[in-house]
Amino acid sequence: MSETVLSLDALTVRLPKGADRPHALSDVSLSVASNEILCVVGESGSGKSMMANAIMRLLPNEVTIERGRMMFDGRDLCAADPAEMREVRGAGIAMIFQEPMTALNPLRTIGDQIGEMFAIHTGLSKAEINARVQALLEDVRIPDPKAAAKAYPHELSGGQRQRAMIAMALALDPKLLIADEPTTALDVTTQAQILKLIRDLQQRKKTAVLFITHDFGVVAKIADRVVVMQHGAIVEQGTADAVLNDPQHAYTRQLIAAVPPLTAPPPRILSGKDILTIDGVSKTYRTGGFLGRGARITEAVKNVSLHLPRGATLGIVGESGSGKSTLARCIVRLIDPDTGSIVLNGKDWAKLGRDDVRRETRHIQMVFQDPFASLNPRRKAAELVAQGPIVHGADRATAIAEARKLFELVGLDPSAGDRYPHEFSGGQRQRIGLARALALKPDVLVADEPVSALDVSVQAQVLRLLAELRQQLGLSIIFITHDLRVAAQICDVVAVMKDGAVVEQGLTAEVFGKPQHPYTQALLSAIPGGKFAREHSTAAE
Amino acid sequence: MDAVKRYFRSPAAVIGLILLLLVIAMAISAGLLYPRDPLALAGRPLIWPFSNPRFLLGTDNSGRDIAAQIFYGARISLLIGGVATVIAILIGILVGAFAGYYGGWVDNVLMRITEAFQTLPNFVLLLVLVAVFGSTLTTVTIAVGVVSWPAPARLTRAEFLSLRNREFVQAGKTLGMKDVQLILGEILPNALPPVIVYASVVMAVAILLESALAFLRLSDPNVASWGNLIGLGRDVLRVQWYVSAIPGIAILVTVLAVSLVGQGLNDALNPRLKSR
Amino acid sequence: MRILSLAGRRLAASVPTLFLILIGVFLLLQLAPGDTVDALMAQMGGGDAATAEALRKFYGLDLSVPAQLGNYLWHLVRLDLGFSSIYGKPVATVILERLPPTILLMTASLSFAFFFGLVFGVIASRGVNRWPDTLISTLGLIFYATPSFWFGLMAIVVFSVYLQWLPPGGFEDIGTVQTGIWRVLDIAAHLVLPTLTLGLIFLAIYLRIMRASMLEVLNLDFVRTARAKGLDETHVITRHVLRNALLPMVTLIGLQAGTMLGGSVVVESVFSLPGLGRLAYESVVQRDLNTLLGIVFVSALLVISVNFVVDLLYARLDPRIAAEG
Amino acid sequence: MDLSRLEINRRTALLTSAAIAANVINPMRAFAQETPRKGGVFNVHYGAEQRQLNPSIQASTGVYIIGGKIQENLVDLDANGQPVGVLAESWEATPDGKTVTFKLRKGITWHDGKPFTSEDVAFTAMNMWKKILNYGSTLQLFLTAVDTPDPQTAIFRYERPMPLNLLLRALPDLGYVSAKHLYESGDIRQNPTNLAPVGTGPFKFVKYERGQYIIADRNPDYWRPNAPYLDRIVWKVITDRAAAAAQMEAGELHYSPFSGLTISDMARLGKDKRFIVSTKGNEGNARTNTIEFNFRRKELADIRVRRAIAHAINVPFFIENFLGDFAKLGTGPIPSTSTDFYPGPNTPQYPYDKAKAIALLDEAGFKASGGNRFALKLLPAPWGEDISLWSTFIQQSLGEVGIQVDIVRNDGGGFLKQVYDDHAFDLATGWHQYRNDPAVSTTVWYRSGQPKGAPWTNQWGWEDKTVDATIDNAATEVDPVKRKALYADFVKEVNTELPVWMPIEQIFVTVITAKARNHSNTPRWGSTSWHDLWLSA
Repeated sequence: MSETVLSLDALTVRLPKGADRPHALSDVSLSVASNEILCVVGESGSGKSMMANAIMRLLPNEVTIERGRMMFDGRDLCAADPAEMREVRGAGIAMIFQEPMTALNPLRTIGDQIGEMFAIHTGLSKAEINARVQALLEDVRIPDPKAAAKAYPHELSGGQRQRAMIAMALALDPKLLIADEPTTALDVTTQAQILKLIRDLQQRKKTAVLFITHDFGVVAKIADRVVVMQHGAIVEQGTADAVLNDPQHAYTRQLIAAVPPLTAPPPRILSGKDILTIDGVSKTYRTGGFLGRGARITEAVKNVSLHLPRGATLGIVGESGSGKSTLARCIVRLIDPDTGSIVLNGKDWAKLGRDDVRRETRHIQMVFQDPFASLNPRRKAAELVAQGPIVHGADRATAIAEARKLFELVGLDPSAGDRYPHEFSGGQRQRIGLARALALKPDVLVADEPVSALDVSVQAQVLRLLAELRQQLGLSIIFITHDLRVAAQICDVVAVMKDGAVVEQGLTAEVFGKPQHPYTQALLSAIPGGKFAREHSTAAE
Repeated sequence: MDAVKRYFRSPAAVIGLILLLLVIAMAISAGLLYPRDPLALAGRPLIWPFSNPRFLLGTDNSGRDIAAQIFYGARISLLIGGVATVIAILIGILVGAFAGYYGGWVDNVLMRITEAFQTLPNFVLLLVLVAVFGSTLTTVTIAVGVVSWPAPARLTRAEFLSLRNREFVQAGKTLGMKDVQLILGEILPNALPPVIVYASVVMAVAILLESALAFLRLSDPNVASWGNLIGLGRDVLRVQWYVSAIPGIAILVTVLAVSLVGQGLNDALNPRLKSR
Repeated sequence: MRILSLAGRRLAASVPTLFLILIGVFLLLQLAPGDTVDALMAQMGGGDAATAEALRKFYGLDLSVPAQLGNYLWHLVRLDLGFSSIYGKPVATVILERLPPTILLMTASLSFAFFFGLVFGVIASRGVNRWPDTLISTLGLIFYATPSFWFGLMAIVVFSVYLQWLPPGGFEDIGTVQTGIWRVLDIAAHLVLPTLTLGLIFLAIYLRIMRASMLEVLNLDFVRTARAKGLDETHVITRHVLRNALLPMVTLIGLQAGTMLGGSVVVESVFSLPGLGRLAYESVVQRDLNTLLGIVFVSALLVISVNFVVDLLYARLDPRIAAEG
Repeated sequence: MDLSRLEINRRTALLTSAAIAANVINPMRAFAQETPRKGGVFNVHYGAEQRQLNPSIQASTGVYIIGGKIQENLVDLDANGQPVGVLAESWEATPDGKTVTFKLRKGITWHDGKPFTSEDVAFTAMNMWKKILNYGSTLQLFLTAVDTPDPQTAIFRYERPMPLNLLLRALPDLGYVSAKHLYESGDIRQNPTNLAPVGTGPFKFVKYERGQYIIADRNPDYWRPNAPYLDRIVWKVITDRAAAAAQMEAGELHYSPFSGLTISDMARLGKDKRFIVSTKGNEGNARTNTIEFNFRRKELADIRVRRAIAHAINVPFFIENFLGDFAKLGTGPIPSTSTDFYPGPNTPQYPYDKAKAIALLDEAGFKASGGNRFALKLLPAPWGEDISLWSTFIQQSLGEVGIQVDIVRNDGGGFLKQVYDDHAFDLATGWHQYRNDPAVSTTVWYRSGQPKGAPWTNQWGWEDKTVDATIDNAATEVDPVKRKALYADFVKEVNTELPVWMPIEQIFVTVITAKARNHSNTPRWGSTSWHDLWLSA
């Protein structure tokens, strides 16, 4: 039967002065048993990652454990000296991280880095270590383990690298595995495979897993027990079913409600006329190569044809590398498409010269993904919004006044116009981005993953704002996202892209209800907590 | 501004600032404390420092007051260092901005020229420029400036390359801004901080280059520069070593101050964008 | 091999740079007042116009500038660097004679600066903001700020005259003919002070770059992974951090080669070393255009080959480079 | 700041000339008749590398210091400055001065074993002295032929009379003989022997490492019996004067010629009993510091301005405080060390008189508006520590009387081009080398009609018929007494007109180890063959 592997008792961690709150963790008590996955869920800044680092005693030196005990294997890790901790790390408790791209040393081979675990903690010979590494790589089902061992991190995909990290973590059969948002950075299909892999290995090796995530879908898929955290404290704890279906604490309820359900709201009536038609657009990249030889050709967009009804929202979904962003940038002519036509209000955008594009660009505006990078840090908020009209000849005073009005429209305090971007939260910045796009009163708005960098609750508010504005201003929107749930909420029509081509398109309810193309089906089934999302949606209606 | 608070938190930066202000004060007060021309004959040559009340730091082998030359020398070094740095930074930004923003053959051509300047040992080029255009104060300053622009050019180009594809620049494009507006309005303000901080390194190098030129007796003789004094002191080095030692220390202190201030600025000012 | 083709391409790209430099310097020096014959006259202590005229014709200075440039490049393509008017010998032989001291001085200073820069950089980064860090950083800044000729002169006064430990100058002890190991030791003794003087400024630069690069790498994710594997701090540094931190240091070597050669002009004249640096100074003063262009050509080759080696080293260190590009 | 208020103290801290004087007077302390020690290596400081080493085609101390030990001249000077035969045993001239016959010494061989004959003398005279050798070409202008009736006799035929004492005074510097069989074919200037000289002298050339050193070893079959004493001479190339002084003290250098070290180092080593520092042995190489006026500037064309400038500079103070005992007050182009031609001090002089200078300038009509009357560009020659000190002193002194002086620095080539070719100067200052006879390299500073671009000649845009006449007559006057009188008139005339002012007279200073014997025993010892030089243990 399962016995407690790790128990935290009133763990409190103090932050250095000047941080936004005194304690990273206050009075956290929980326990993880063997052969069990405990999910710790909460928004960014809730202290969940800090807890993982506290357990491994890898906190940055200005952050200190104030009080509390961390009992593991009969020992209190708070009191353990560095030598003792080094034995625990890797052998007793293992850890995998969120960014597979940077979590491995770029200059050493995968086999070498996994082998290092054995070299540290065991006296095995070189040959034995290589054999164990091969076995581990097969365990985590990496394609062609022999080549993978000799490969460098940059030669593997994100998913393969995460598998290598898991192999490394489980090398010495640790009692406890801490997974700090291991799948957040992965595509939804790869994410599904990794979650399944962790589940199988955990059951086979009876390890205790402390799984940290912000995505309730993932919680629904693999959690045995759940801990919900807010501002460094545990607000609710219990079995997965209890917490998900009968949440006690208001914050938990609010979090679950913010998760957009998979089923689409009732379809809106769409006008017959198209405001924008895309016909046969394609774009190929030639990278590297010397004097024409040996260049690598990637066809980012292959012969895409779509149409956007006036006032409607066309969703373009697909995984990273499917070409959706390139298509979006072709539409606003940030990138020049190789072939095809883009007709907006009867004018073919693809054929316009550089100066005409600059004049006509007021009709089609774009909202960007990264709240931090999409606003010039050196300009005040009001100035950012007023930039468009000023460029197109409006005088400065009226443009700034107009900008203040737009602030109200997007739900921001007009007086905030004088502050700099770094003084706003992520959600507020996306609103400024939106205001900037609307300042030129465009006919079409292209939104490239506008909410995927935001917390779930903030995501919901911005989507609601978009829906209101669409109604109020009669906006036609092209909405690019990798998150099918978000697409289901906001899009009237949706097109699914894979490897640069549109594999399926149609009304959202039809495409999500009865997916025709196998890839769309795979996408839908890979969404974690699929049934939870569906059941929950009927409950929350 | 919290950047200012952060600057003063590091002791090294504060020391650097104090030293720099001291040198600037010396430069300003030179006219008041030593009204006479520092190159005029003030007394017997080679009087030891502190041995004669009228000459606190003694006299050099041309009978000129060393203290006066140190004060006036501060003016020259700061002037040469400052102006040469401005020239180097301006050319550097111009070349770096165009190479970084436009890329393609423009980048290739400009980079070949930058590489040519960096492959050619800069001091040899300086010698040629001075031999050709003569060694007056203006030619030496311009020559030092012209020799030190490749480094800031490379830095500006790197900044422009990374900022060019940033989303707020693409947003500017979608708003219909011309290239010039994008370069000057959007990219440059964000590319400047690291280049300005690098200016302290360029200034330090400029002062050292001028003193090396003066040491080889190729600098402007009608001007009381520290380098000239060191060069002059070279002939009496074995006995009156102070003639070279005092200006050497003055250069060391000034360059040290400039570098410390530069480092302090760098730590305090790292731009918001980059630190995320 | 991928790396060779990459570095080869870099080499090819530097040929236009080389020609750009040569033509630039050639035209620039035409503007200088006086030519090599005036310099020769100055050195000979006089001479009448007739001899001057004959000399000018002999050195081909009577041709038009484009003609002179034309035949200079034509010779250059056939690797004939022309005739040196100061030394009355082909430029190639003059430079070959002066190359060993400069190469020895540069390699010694570069390795001295790189090694100690690396060691002190690591020590400073380990104890960041504690006394070893502040001490090393301030020392670094002081070395950076010291004018090299001033340090050289003071070193001569202290070490060779006052303490009589080291020879005050020259490349080797003439007069007594030594061979084998004694000659090597003798040259080494002669190079100690010049290497220290030339290497000092570069030591300061490498020190700062290494410290900054170490601090940056220490914050990267894979270092946290290494610690999570149970590695102790020294192993984390030796096995993971050091190699990554070395990358910017290696690129710096390529950039420094040019400035180091420039620095050697001053150091060689203070320590009277018969190297390329001083030859460059003399050829500018003597208006010996062929020798100066020969030096520029050779130093450019030197810098380009150093960069070529740096590229190979960098590609070996960082597998990502060998793959794409 | 008025100079007189300065507390002038005779014995400046810099130079305790008492100690130096002792050395100057009797460098050769009376030794018991020591027997010369054979062997040993003599290390020489070689400051400025020359482009070639053959003294037959280049007359400069930089070549004599090396070539003078390997090749020999026809005639040299003995201890008291009188001509003595070297390759020539005896000589006689016809009364009309148009023919001079030299009887050559027998049994002398070149270093490569070939015999030395009159053919060598004839070839060198006609192809080197007459065509290439600087100053030689003017000296031998009227040489028509050199007959060689037998291997031991060389007869010089001149179109115009050649005063014997002028020729004999010039030959020590301009009379070095090269081997005909080595220079016959090809261009003399490009002959490789110029960098590996072959001569008849006491030392044979061994090796030349460019930028490092030159080595010459003892010539076993030298014609003087059991000479030379030294085994080897090594010339070390050291351009930095402070480094050279350091090597002297470290014992790695025995001799630094021709004021090779800095003034302060020479003074310091003078007080060190291991060294002898004196001007003895350099009387043949006297030189004067100059101020050259460019008459193309209207201010300087006015004699009153030139005189005012002369009066404004306190030369005695400058010599006393900056040059010390290595220099003395000059009285004109012919230095006092030239016993045969020195006209004595009573020629027009310009002592320091600031008031008179100001008066002269006012009289000349250049009023001092706001402190400056007018500005002048001063171009100093780039060699010589004394020149840079002197140019700074000129700048400071003229500044006191309202003439602003800007120093324009050039390197060697640049200086010669700007001053002697482009005439782009107002004042210039450098060295005038006096070579035993005014006709050799002194009168050209005043004789008009010099070709444009010829350095150290009259490029001042000034001409004076009477001075020209005096110069020409003196150059061809056979009678030594009359010749000396003519040169006395020459000095009076130029000192009144003052196209060039030569206020300071200097002799080169020798710094040599006290262990050296038979050194500095002739007026141009640095350039001689050192056949009798030896080192005590």
